[in-house]
Parts: sequence; C-alpha cells; structure tokens
Amino acid sequence: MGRLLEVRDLTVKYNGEENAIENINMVLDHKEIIGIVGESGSGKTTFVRAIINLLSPNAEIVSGEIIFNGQNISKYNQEQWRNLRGNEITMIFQNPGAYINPIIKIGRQFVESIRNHRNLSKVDAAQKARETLEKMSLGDIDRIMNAYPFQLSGGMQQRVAIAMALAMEPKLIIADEPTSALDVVTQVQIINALMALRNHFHTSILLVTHNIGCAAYMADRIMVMNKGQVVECNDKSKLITNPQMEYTQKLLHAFPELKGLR
Amino acid sequence: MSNRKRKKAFFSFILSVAGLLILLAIVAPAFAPKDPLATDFAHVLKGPSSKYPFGTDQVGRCIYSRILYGARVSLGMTFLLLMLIFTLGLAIGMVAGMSGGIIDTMIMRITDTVLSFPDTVFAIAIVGILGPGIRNTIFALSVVWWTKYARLTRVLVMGIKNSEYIHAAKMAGAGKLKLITHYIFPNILSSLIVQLALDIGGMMLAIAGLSFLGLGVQSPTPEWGNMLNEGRAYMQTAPWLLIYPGLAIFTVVAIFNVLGDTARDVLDPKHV
Amino acid sequence: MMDDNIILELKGVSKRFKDHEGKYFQAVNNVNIQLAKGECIGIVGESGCGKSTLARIVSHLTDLDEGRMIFNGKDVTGLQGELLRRYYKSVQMIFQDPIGTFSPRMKIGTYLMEPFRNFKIMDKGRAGKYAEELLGMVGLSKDYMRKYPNELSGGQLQRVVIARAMGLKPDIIICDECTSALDVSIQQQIIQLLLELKEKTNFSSIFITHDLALAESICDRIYVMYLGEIIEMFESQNIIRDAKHPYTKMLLDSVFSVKKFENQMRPTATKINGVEKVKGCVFSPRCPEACEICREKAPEVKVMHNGSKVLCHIC
Amino acid sequence: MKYYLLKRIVQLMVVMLLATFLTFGLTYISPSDPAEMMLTSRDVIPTEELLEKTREEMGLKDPFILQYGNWLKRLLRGDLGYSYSKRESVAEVLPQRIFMTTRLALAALLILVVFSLGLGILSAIQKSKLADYIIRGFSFVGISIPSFWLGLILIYIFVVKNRWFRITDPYAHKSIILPAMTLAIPLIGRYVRQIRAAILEQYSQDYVVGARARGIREGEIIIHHILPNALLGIITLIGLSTAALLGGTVIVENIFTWPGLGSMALEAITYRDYPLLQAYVIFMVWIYVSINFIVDIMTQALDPRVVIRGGRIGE
Amino acid sequence: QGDKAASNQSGEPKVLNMALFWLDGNIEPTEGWNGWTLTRCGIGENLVQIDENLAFKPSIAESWEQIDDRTIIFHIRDGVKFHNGNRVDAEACKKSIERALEITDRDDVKFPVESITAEGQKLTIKTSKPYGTLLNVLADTVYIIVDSTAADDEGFKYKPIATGPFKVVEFTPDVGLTLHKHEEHWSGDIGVDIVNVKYIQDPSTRTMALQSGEIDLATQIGIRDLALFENNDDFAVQKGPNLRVFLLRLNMDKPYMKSLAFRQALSYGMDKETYAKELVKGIPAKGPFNDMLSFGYKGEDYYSYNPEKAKELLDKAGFIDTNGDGIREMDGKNIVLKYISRTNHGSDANNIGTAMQAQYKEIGIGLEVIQVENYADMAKSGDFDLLWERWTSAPTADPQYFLEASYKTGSVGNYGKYSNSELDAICTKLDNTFEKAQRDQLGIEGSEILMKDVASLFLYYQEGSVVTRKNVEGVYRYISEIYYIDPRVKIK
Ligand SMILES: Nc1ncnc2c1ncn2[C@@H]1O[C@H](COP(=O)(O)OP(=O)(O)OP(=O)(O)O)[C@@H](O)[C@H]1O
Ligand SMILES: Nc1ncnc2c1ncn2[C@@H]1O[C@H](COP(=O)(O)OP(=O)(O)OP(=O)(O)O)[C@@H](O)[C@H]1O
Ligand SMILES: [Mg+2]
Ligand SMILES: [Mg+2]
Repeated sequence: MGRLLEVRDLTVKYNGEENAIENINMVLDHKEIIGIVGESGSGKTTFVRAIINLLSPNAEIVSGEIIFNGQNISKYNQEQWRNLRGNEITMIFQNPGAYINPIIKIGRQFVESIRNHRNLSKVDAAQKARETLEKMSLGDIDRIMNAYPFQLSGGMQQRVAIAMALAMEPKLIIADEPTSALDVVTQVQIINALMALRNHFHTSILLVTHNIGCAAYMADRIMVMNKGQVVECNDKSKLITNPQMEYTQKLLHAFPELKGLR
Repeated sequence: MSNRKRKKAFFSFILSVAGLLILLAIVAPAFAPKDPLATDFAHVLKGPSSKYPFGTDQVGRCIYSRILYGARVSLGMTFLLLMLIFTLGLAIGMVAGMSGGIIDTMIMRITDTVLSFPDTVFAIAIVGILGPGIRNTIFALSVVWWTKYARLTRVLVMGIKNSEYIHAAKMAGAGKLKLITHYIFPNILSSLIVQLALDIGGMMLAIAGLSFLGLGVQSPTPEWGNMLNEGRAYMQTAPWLLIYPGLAIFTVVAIFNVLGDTARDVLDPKHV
Repeated sequence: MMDDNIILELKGVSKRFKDHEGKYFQAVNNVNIQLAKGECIGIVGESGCGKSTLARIVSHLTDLDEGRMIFNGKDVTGLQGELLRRYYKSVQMIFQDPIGTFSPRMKIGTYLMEPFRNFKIMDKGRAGKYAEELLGMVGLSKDYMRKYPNELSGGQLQRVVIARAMGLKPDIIICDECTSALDVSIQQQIIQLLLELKEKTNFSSIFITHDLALAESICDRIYVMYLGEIIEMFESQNIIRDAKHPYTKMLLDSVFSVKKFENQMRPTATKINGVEKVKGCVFSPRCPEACEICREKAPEVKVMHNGSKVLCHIC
Repeated sequence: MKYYLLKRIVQLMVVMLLATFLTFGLTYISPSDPAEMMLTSRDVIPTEELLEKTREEMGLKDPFILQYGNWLKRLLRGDLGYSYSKRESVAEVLPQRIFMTTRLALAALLILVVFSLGLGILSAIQKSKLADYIIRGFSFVGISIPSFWLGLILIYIFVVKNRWFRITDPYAHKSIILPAMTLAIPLIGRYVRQIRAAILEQYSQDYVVGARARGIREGEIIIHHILPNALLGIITLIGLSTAALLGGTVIVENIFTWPGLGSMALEAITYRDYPLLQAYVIFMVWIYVSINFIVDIMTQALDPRVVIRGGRIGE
Repeated sequence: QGDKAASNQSGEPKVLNMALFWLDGNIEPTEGWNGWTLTRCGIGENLVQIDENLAFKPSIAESWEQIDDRTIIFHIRDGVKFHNGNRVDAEACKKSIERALEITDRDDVKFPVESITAEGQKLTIKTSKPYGTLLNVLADTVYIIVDSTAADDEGFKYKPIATGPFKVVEFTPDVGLTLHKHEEHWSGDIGVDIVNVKYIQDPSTRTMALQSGEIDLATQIGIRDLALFENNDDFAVQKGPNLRVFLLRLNMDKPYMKSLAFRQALSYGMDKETYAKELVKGIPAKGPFNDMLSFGYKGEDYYSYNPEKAKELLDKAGFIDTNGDGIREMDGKNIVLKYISRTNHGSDANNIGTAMQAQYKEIGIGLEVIQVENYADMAKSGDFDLLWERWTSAPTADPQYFLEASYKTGSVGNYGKYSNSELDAICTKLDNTFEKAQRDQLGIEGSEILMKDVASLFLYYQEGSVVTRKNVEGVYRYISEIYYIDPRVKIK
C-alpha cells in the first residue's frame, strides 16, 4: 500500500476570523478508508473541502500543503484542479440531490461530466454512464438516464451521485456524510456499496461522518476532530478499544448501543 | 471591524441622513428664505443669485424655498401613503394569514386581481376618473399597493404560523391575540419594514410622476414633480427650473433607495 | 396493565394529508397506542413514516381524521379553546429542532415565564423566580434569562425547552426526536437529564426517534411504525429476542455498533421500490420474506405470548 | 400541465372580467355625468329636461348591474363606445394608438432585455471587480432617477445639442430610440441588480459546487447550469416588468409627444372622456395579463420540475 | 401614380418642414376655425385676402367694385385652377360661397344674402341689407373657395380641393399633413415641392424641433426661447405685434359677478402691466383691440392695478371676510373663483393665473387655477368664473365681428352671458355703418364700454413671431397670423 494523499499543516479560516481548522496533518494510503468523526462544527467539512479545493469563496487557506500522488496539488491552477476533480478525486456530498442541477436530466449531466475528462463521443459517454449506473444495482437505467434529479428518491440520487463519482475510476473519493440524509436501511445499502468499491477499484475513501459506529464499521483508521484540530488518529480497533484522549472516550461513550445480542 | 458591523454603521449613518431629511422637511419654513407662493415680478426666471439661491421660476417664486416646502409635500405624501398601505396591508394580510379557509381565499382572490393589474395604469385611471389632487393620488396609489403588503404579510404569517415556536407557544398556553402580538408581529415586522424601506423610493417617484403629468399635486402647491412640469417650457432658457427639482427628487430617492438596500442587508434575517 | 392506570389512549387514529395535486396521502393509519402513568413508550420508524404527525395529533397541533383520543378517561378528541389550553397544562412537547422552538426576538427569560403567565399560575415576579429555579434544574445559570436564543448552543436551548416543559409539571411529555439535531455527546447529556427528571417527577413520556438503540435504552415499550401504521409493539427489555416483524429486523440489522465493529452488516439488498399503494401488507413490497398472502391481504394484529403485538402474516 | 393551463385560462378570464367590472365601476362612481358630456360633445347646451331624456335614452337610470351587463355585452361585440373628445367611436381611435404604444413598449423591452441581461451577467461574473462597481453604480442611478427628468435630459442632449435623434416624427424608426431608452433605463437599473442577484444566488447553490467537484469547465457551468436556472426567474421578472413598462408609457409618451395609448389616456382624463379611458385600462390590463400568462406558461414549460410534477421513478 | 411634384425638377425635391401649433381633427374650412389651417399652409385661398399689413389684397378675385351699399362685383382671375385641375370661374366661386353659407357653424360670418350671380368670370354678391363688412367677411377662411362638386366626397374634410399653392396629399389627425405643390397655381411656379406640416402643440417642442433641424418654420415660439434664435445665424426671426388679445372672460351668471364693484375690484386687484411685461413679454391690453389697429382704444386704461382701491370697493359692496380666513364671503360662502384655461394655452395662462392667485389673495379673493382639455365644454356650460381666452380679435381687420360674437347679448361666443344694451346698440349700428372712420369710432366706443363695465379682464396683446431656418425665403409675418406661407415661399 503506497501513499496516496498527504496533508501537511493545513490551516483554514473564514472571513479572516479565527482558524476553522488548524495545523492538520494526515496521511492516506492507497485502498485505505479513513473515517473522520467529530461533533458539528469541528471542521470536518472544511478539511475535506480544502483537499479538493472547493472551499466557499470567503475561506482562505492560511498554510499547508497537500500532496496527492506525489504532486503538490495545493499549487495547482484552476485548469489543473478541474482536470483533477471528478477524475482522480471525486466528492460525494451529504445531500446529493442539491449537488446535481435540478433542471438538467441525469443522463446529460453524467455525459457532460465524462466528456469533461475523457475525449469520448456523446454516445460512448452515455454508454459508459450506463455501465457505471449498472454497477450501483439501480433498476431501470434508461429511465434514470432520462430522469430529472427530483424524480429520484434520496437513495437513488445518492447512488447516482456515487456512480458519477466512480465513472472516472478515481483514486480518491471524499464522502462528506454521504448517508445522514437517508433512512437507516438505505444507509446500510449505500455504505455497503462504497465498501464494495474499495474492494473492486482499490479506491481510497475519506469518509466524514457523525456516526462513529458507521466509521467503525467502514474505516481502516479513524480520525477524531474537535474544534478544528485532530484529537486522535489511529487504527480503528486501537482507537475503539484503547482511546487515548478523553474526548474520544466521551464520543465513544455517548454512542448508543443495542444491548441484546445480534 | 467585521463586514456586518461596517454595514450596521453605514445603516445608522444613512438612517440619520434620511432622518435629517425628514426633519428638514418638517422645519422647512425655518430654512426657506421666502414664501414659496410669493411672486416677485421684478425677478422672473432669474438664475441663481444671492437673493434666490436656486433662481426664480416663471412667476418669480423662489425655487429654493419651493423645493424646501416641496420636500414637505413629497415626503409627507410618501409617508402618509406608506402608513396607509402598511396598516391596510398588515391588517388584511394578518386576517388572511391567521384565519385561512374561505376568508383567506376571498382576500387572496381580491389581491390576485389587483396584482394582475398593471399598477401605474390603474393608479392613473383612478386619479383620472376621481380627479387630480393630493387626496385622490394617495387614494389611488394605496388602492394599487396595499395588496403587495397584504400578500407579504400573509406569506410571512403563514410561514411563522406553522413554525415550531408558534406550536411551542400554543402549548405554553398562548391565546390567539397573544400569538399575534407576542410572536407573529415582532417576527414579521422587520421583513415588512425592509420591504417598506425598499419601496419608499419607488413611491416618491410614482407620486412625483403623477404630479408631473398634472394628475397629482396641483399648482401652486410646491411639489417637485409639479415644479418640473411647470418648468418644462423653460428647459433651454431657464434650466434651473428643471435642474434643482430634478436633483432634489433624484437625491432624495437615491438616499431612500440606499436606505432600503442597507436596511435589507442589516435587518432582514434572510440576508444576514 | 390496569385500565385506570392508563393516562392516554389512542384508538384507531388516522390522518390524511392532501398533497398539491389534490391526492390524499395517508400519513397515519389506524394507530392504537396506550400510555400508562409513569411509563415511557418509544415510537421508532424511518423518516416520513408518520411519527411526527402522530406526536402532533397527540399535542393537538394537527387534527385527526378518524379515531379517538382518551386522556385520563376523558375523550379529548377535537378539543378546542379553553379546554385545549387546560389540556396543554398536562401535555407538553419537546421538539426536534431546538432553535426553531424559539421566537428569534424573545429573550430566554420571557420564553421561560410565558406558560406560567399565560395559565395565570403566577405573577410576573414569581414567574421570574421560578424560571431561574428551572434554569438551575437543567444546569444553566440565571444569567441566561437575559440572553437571546441565537446566543445559546443547541444543547443549551434544548435544556431551556425541557425546563419550560417541566415547569408546568405535566403528566405527559412528548419528545419528538428531541436529540437528533444535536451532537452525540450533547445528545447523551440531554437524555441523561430527561432520565433524571423522570426519576424525580414520574411523568409519562412518548419518545419518538429513528434510532432503535436509543429507544431501547430509555423506553419501557417500543412501537415500530411503518408508513403510518404501527406494525409491531414489544417491551424493550429484549428487543433482539422479541422483535419478530421483518421490518423491525431490518432496522436492527442497520444499527451500527462501535463495540462490535467487526460484525458484517447483513446486506439488505432489496431494491428501493418506493411506496406504491398495495392491497396487502404495507411492507410487502420491501419485505424479503413476503409471500403471496402478504400482497393480497392486509394482516391483522397478533398478540404474542409475552404481550408484544405484531402486524404480519408470517410471524 | 393541461390542468394547469386550463386553470390559468379560467383565471385569466376571471381577472379580465373583474377588470372590466372595476373599470366600469370606477367610471360609474365618477363625479361627471355622461349624459351631459354626450350633449356638450354635440354642442347642445344641456338643459335639465334634455339631460333627463338623454339619461333615459342612454340607460343611465338602469340599475348598476344591468348597465354593467349591457356595457359588457357591447364590449364583447367589440363596441367600445363613442369617444366624446375624438368624436369617433373608440374602436376607430384605438388601433393606431395600440400600434404606436406596442412599438414603443417592444422597443423598450428589447433594450431592457439586452442591456439588463448583458450587464447583469457581466456584473455577476465580475463580482467585486471594477466592471461590477461601475455597472452597479449606473443601475443605482437608473433606479433613482425620475424617468420624466431623464427624458427631458435625454432630449436636451440628443435632440437639441447633438441632433442625433428626432422628436417630431414618431413614425420614423430613429425617433423610437430615445423614448424607448427613457422607458427602459429605470427598469434596466432594477433588473441589472435582480439578474445579478439571481445569478449570484445560483452561484452559491450546491449544484454549482457539485459541478465543480465533477470537474466541469467554468464556462460550461455558467452557460449550461447557471443561466438556464437563473433564466427561469428572469423570465418571470420580465413578465412582471411589463406592468412598469406599460405604466411608464404615459409619462414617456407625454414627454416625447408620442401618439400612443399613454397620451391618449391623458387626453381622455383631461377631457373626461371615459369610454376612451375605459378602453385604455381594459386594453392595458389585457396586455399585461396575457403577457404574464405567456410568461407563466413559458416558465412552466422550461422548468421540468413543474412539467413532470410528481411522477417519481419507482413510485 | 408618380409624384409629379416630387420628381419634376432635376435633383432633390425641395422640401419645407413647418410646424402648426393647432390642428383639429379635420380641415373642412367651413367648420370652426379649421380654415386657418388651410390658409396657414397655403392650401386655401379666398376671393380677397388680408395681407401681412392688414390691407385687402386680391387673390382669386383679381379686382372688385363696390356698386352700392349692398352690392359688390368680383372679377375672377383667369386661369385659376382647383387642385384637381378643375377651372375656377364665377360659378364655382358662387357654389363655394353658397355652400359655406349653408353649412358653416360660424354664425358670426354669415351675411344676409339677397343674391349671388355668376356670369363667366364675374361674380356679383348682393346683400339683403347694407352690409359694411362684406369684404372682411369674405376674407374669412370659412369662404375659402373650394371645388363644391368634389365636396360631397367623404374624404373632402381631410383633403379639401381648393386653389392654394399647395394641395393636401395626406392628412393624419394628431400628426399633420403632407402637401405637394399645386402645379397649376395661378401665380406660376412655386418654389417648394413638398411641405411637411407637423402638428406640434407644445411651444418648447417647436423650439427644439427647429433647433434639431426637424422643421424649418415655426410660429408662436415661447418668448423666452426666441432669444435662442435671435442671436443665431442659422435662423431668421420676424417678430412684432399681432392681433392676438388675451383676456379673462367673466361669468356674469355668478352672483358676485353681477356687482360692478366686484368686477372693478377684480380689475384693480391684478397688475396686468407687470404680467404683460414680466411674465409674457407682451403689451398690456386696453380693450379687445390692439391700439395699432385703427379701431383700437388709445386712451387711458380703466381700473389699473390698485389693491387698496380694490379692497375698499369690496368692503363697500359688502364682500367681507367674516370668518377671518383671509377670504371674503358672499352669503356665508368663501369666494373662490375658478380660473380655467385649456391645456394647449400653455404655461402663460397658468403663470398669469398663479400670479393673480397671489395678488387676489391680498385683496381677499380666492382663485383656483385649472388647466383642462375639456375647456370648451366647461365654457359652454358656464362652469367657470374666469375663462382664459386668446383671440385674433380682428382677423378681417374690422371690430364688428369680435364685439358681436363675444359680447352681444345672447351671441354664441358670449360664454360669460354678458349683456349690455349700449354695446348691443353699437353692434346694431355697425351693421349699418359703412364709413371706415365711423366704424373705427364705433369700435373704440365698444372697447371703452367693455372696459368700463369690466365685461372681461383684458390682459395683454401678444408679440407674434415667425422663426425660419436660413434656407427658407419668402416667408412673411402676417399681423393677423392666419397666413404662414403663401406662393412667395422658396427653399434655397
Ligand atoms: N462558509 C463559511 N463561512 C464562514 N464560516 C464557516 C463557513 N463554513 C464553515 N464555517 C465555520 O467553520 C467551522 C467548521 O465548519 P465545518 O462545516 O467544517 O464543520 P463540520 O465539522 O463539517 O460540521 P458539521 O458536522 O455540522 O457538518 C464552523 O465553526 C463553521 O461555523
Ligand atoms: N402538513 C402536512 N401536509 C402534507 N403532508 C404532510 C404534512 N405533514 C406531514 N406530511 C407527510 O406525512 C408523512 C409523515 O410525516 P411525519 O413528519 O409524521 O414523518 P416522520 O416520521 O416524523 O418523519 P421524520 O423522521 O423525517 O421526522 C410524510 O410523508 C410527510 O410528507
Ligand atoms: Mg460538515
Ligand atoms: Mg418527524
């Protein structure tokens, strides 16, 4: 397992106020899944958005470097970023419907995404889109290609979003609370789909979640954040069985567990 | 200083400018050097001078004094109009929003109809038929504009009516009246005020426009639109008849437009 | 359970909504629930299944279409006006979104004193004192009286809400996902607080959540809801043993665990087929075990030997 | 969609009916006596007996509703009455006036759309740069400047001083530019800001972030994603702006002595020529209502969310 | 068919653009004052006309003889042709005059006919009683000679067939006319091929149109604006007194107006000297006729500005302000006079109203100044106290017409219902007086009566102006202002 992503000393602030995240360091290997947990406002989203350079305009990266696949991507210009995004690094958002243009059909958006990175004809791109959707075990592909986002349920939208993210077979998927808008049953399905991805394509995943149980289930390592800083980052078994920091213990303790045996 | 603080400071500034303007209109007589109606045949259509800072008009009246008194008329009419449509719109919108059902539907059908009229056209027709004058102008403009506030109030009330805190208030035993006075009104007030502030400029222009057409304020009462109308004939030979009243309208409308914009930035929770 | 011990009973409660196209949508369908004095019942189910609607029916914020509601032996269906106000003295609700529960322009102090003034329980001075006491009870200092809601965190606000609800010494408190907008650690504190208070005052409560594990930890009995219907009811001591309905099992399978993170989740790979109207059992389109009869005929309530009830043909 | 169309058409007819009712009602309560006007227009000195007789003949003694009904019947037959001041039937006077005003309004609309779209988009994509500040400055001036003053200034600069345009010849194409500009500028001011805001709002939408995350080119995002979304709002805006446009024609036509409906309305008012004024109001309402009808249909047609309402896949 | 006028000469057609400040819905000469449009634009001609200096000049009639009190013989010019090519002979003139007499709505210009006979080019008109102003009347635009054989045509009122140097090609209501030159005009070739007549009501628009080059000729330019052209080499300005008098007719039906003292006070209360000099740059009026006319009153003015006197008179006459609001009352009601002018009377009417408003306030009389379009209706129905009027009081250079039409008991133009036996007597006398000097004397007496009795408030006489662009020649300023262009007009 080689190193895919390295973040060094990343500090971001909004509106010139206090730092939202401070001196974050992280290393992510190929095929690795890291779960980032922490309470609301601890800077999880800020951190992962900084990695893919999609911070809101009022944010400023104060310091830090991001090395992706050996390249210092924090020095990239707009066009280089564009080539990277959706291609090598993709992102899945919490509320997938909002991140797809509501008045454009899924198919067209999918084809557009593909053609922005691969020199394919529209027909070929559509074919590729279909193939990717197929893997998400979605029912009627043709209907989905012809549908507007609002015609799909949340779970379907999320799968489409994942399919779009996967079409380019990216090396890194950043998932910012990909399931918290979904009901518990669907949540498991999506998570299993993501796990399957890693197994097939050797994709690395950065998973942001509120649900430490989810992180525990999915991730290889867990990184705990609080107030813009990394509290603890360790292999999940170590972190769960032997948490070093008080904050981590608190989080673990607060997580409700079913008493009975499964 | 944060962006928001700066905005707040600017808002206070522009609010005081507007306040000063209103004050000026109220105390116009103290500043006006002349009686705005007094004619001076020795100085007809004379350009600005030390005696007449903005010159005189076609019958030798002091334009400066007329503009000062005109502020009274313009602002007075605007605020009267504002109050009228505000209270009318608020009351009706509140009733519609609170009661729902058939009353709501009826009120909304009426506002829909009024709203589907082009407002200026309708106002012109009303003044035209009832006859020109200050009273009819205000009447006509309130007839076409109350609906906007009624709708806004209704939408706001409906939004709040189903909000969690109203439910919470109900469960805390609040009666209908208390709900309105304690919960709904304070929370819709700022949106309404912002809308009013945004509309002031447009209202002044509408009043001045009607007067310009000879449908609003009638001569000799000094009013800026009216003054422009009278000054038109002297556009080339005595341009000060047009320049000063025009500038007066422009400046005051601009000030209130800025006020509206900043009020929205500062007061409206949606834009914070 | 003795009948005179029952404080609230819902009998065959239904509620339909009309959507923007004029089509009806059955949000709550023939729900029967009993709540005993001092008992805590949980209602669990996925998003949109009608939990909140049910809560709002109980708190008279939504009218019901069918069924009856008995409170302390009296029929309180369709209560209005002064009677309703009196009902609110005994039934209080804690909402999901703490910040939304506050009028943005009302100080915490005023908010707290409102019910006591409204119900004319006490004058302003005493209400103020009492409000401070209540704040103390939920672990907040009296400085908060003068603050505006946006100056408090979600957890603090939820404490204020609880304080107000408790202040009236109600018989029933309904908690509609009262912790799901909060962080896990805060969530824990709020639950702890509720449990403590319950210890002291012994009110009955309806606890609504989508989190089975959470429900299990605080409720005496659990009702499972699916598409507006209660499909199963059981005591919470031993969920894993008692839960029989395929849907409940599915829910159980979806619960993450930190302690047993090695456990593989069972992939419940049913297609998401949505909610087309079915003749038979509402869950049959998604049910992995559904057979012919499930699609044809609506099941009837079966009472199991241990007192739990289930709405299913198969189990 | 069909249902919607039908509903809108019914609505449109109701509004038109109400418009005629209001128009007639207004003239009905007006202080002048149509019989007297009729007589004086025929150079007959109105004596009391004669007035009585004429009132009788003109049906002015009938109850209001009957008068309205008769008037409406005639209106539907295209009989708009007789203009006292023009000494012609209103139907004779109208076409030319309508032509002139429509020409003016269309020219203004064209200017309005081109400029406000161009400047609005430019200003949005150049946000907080020099071009943005300049455009916003101009649009602010446009909003605050009274159109009647602006018109006079434009005449002075472009007719008297520069002789670029003409003012006496409304039929020449060249002479339409100034009045159309005068009509459009205040609206351009308004719409530049709104379009800018609409586009900026789209910019902050998550789907833009989504598109960026998928690596879509920035230009493509603007053209394929942002504009179509913003356009929906803009079309509605333009529909609504026709009210201001139509209302503005009165002032502009007055300043530029443009022989359209606006100046006709003013004449009608000063002559108390109510049939003419009625025709004006009804026609204006009709244009306004139908434009908004078209706009509505267009936005509906362009917005897939409305066209394929409901109809979720899998449901 | 090809425009002969437009294409006959080599090169560009010569186009004159001129402005009219007044245009009715049609140009049928027998209707109202519509004939003025025909004479102003050189479309219509009379048998005789009044030249720029108020003298008679032959037109279609090349000469005439006064046979006796009641008879005049006109010799019709040879070779006069109507716009449609028809020949004009005595018979055609007879038909035209008879038509006018029959259908005109202008009672003031109807004369008592005994017979009109036509033999070849000789037209004899005989009145049933001595009629001293027959020539003057025939010079009125109602008697423009038109081709009565074409007059039954529906379009005649928009395209009258007359004999002037220009013929109507198109008439557009509210907009103007297009004229082509009359190829067969008796005076020979006309120096302009096409005349575009634009109806521009607003004086400042006329000014701007002149400045922008859209028109070459305009009249009635605002007095202030005239300065813009006077110092400008591109324009020629002709100005001087004209026959227009501006007056305020009093409505004698109103109870207070019946009091002479009240009317005198109204006259004392306003400073018309100043109005004339400062507001409108005119000449303060003494009576209806400009004193440059032989029948204009030349003596001292009556009741000129003296507010003290006015107050005294009002007090004496019992118009007292009892409730202390500054306005005198009659029968407990405030006296607020209604001052009406027509929208196209322009700002002068308003300005003087405003000035009077201020001055009447001082003597305790309220004044409401209103500009309306339906002025005529209000005038007819008597809905006014002071009615702003502007008159060309002697278009035919004779006093009778105006005195009779405006002040004689019961006459049509007497909207104020003025009635004075002395004046009526003068009118009757004028019917039988032929001596010019005597007629003039009667005119002066009539004026004096009107002033003494304050029948109206005579305000001022106007300075007329004609502004032409330098490329236009042969335009003369007629004192009467009913002619703007005639066959002499040329474009350089
Ligand atoms: N666009 C923004 N402008 C200003 N401040 C922001 C912005 N986005 C985030 N912040 C602030 O930065 C801090 C970190 O926010 P961030 O969204 O990264 O937290 P998070 O861990 O993702 O929280 P959540 O779990 O609620 O998604 C917070 O204090 C937040 O208020
Ligand atoms: N006022 C209303 N009008 C129309 N439909 C409604 C209304 N309130 C609720 N519904 C619908 O009724 C159904 C049940 O809603 P409810 O809020 O009770 O669900 P819930 O179980 O509380 O879900 P969640 O866990 O998301 O809060 C939903 O499909 C919802 O869309
Ligand atoms: Mg986040
Ligand atoms: Mg809910």
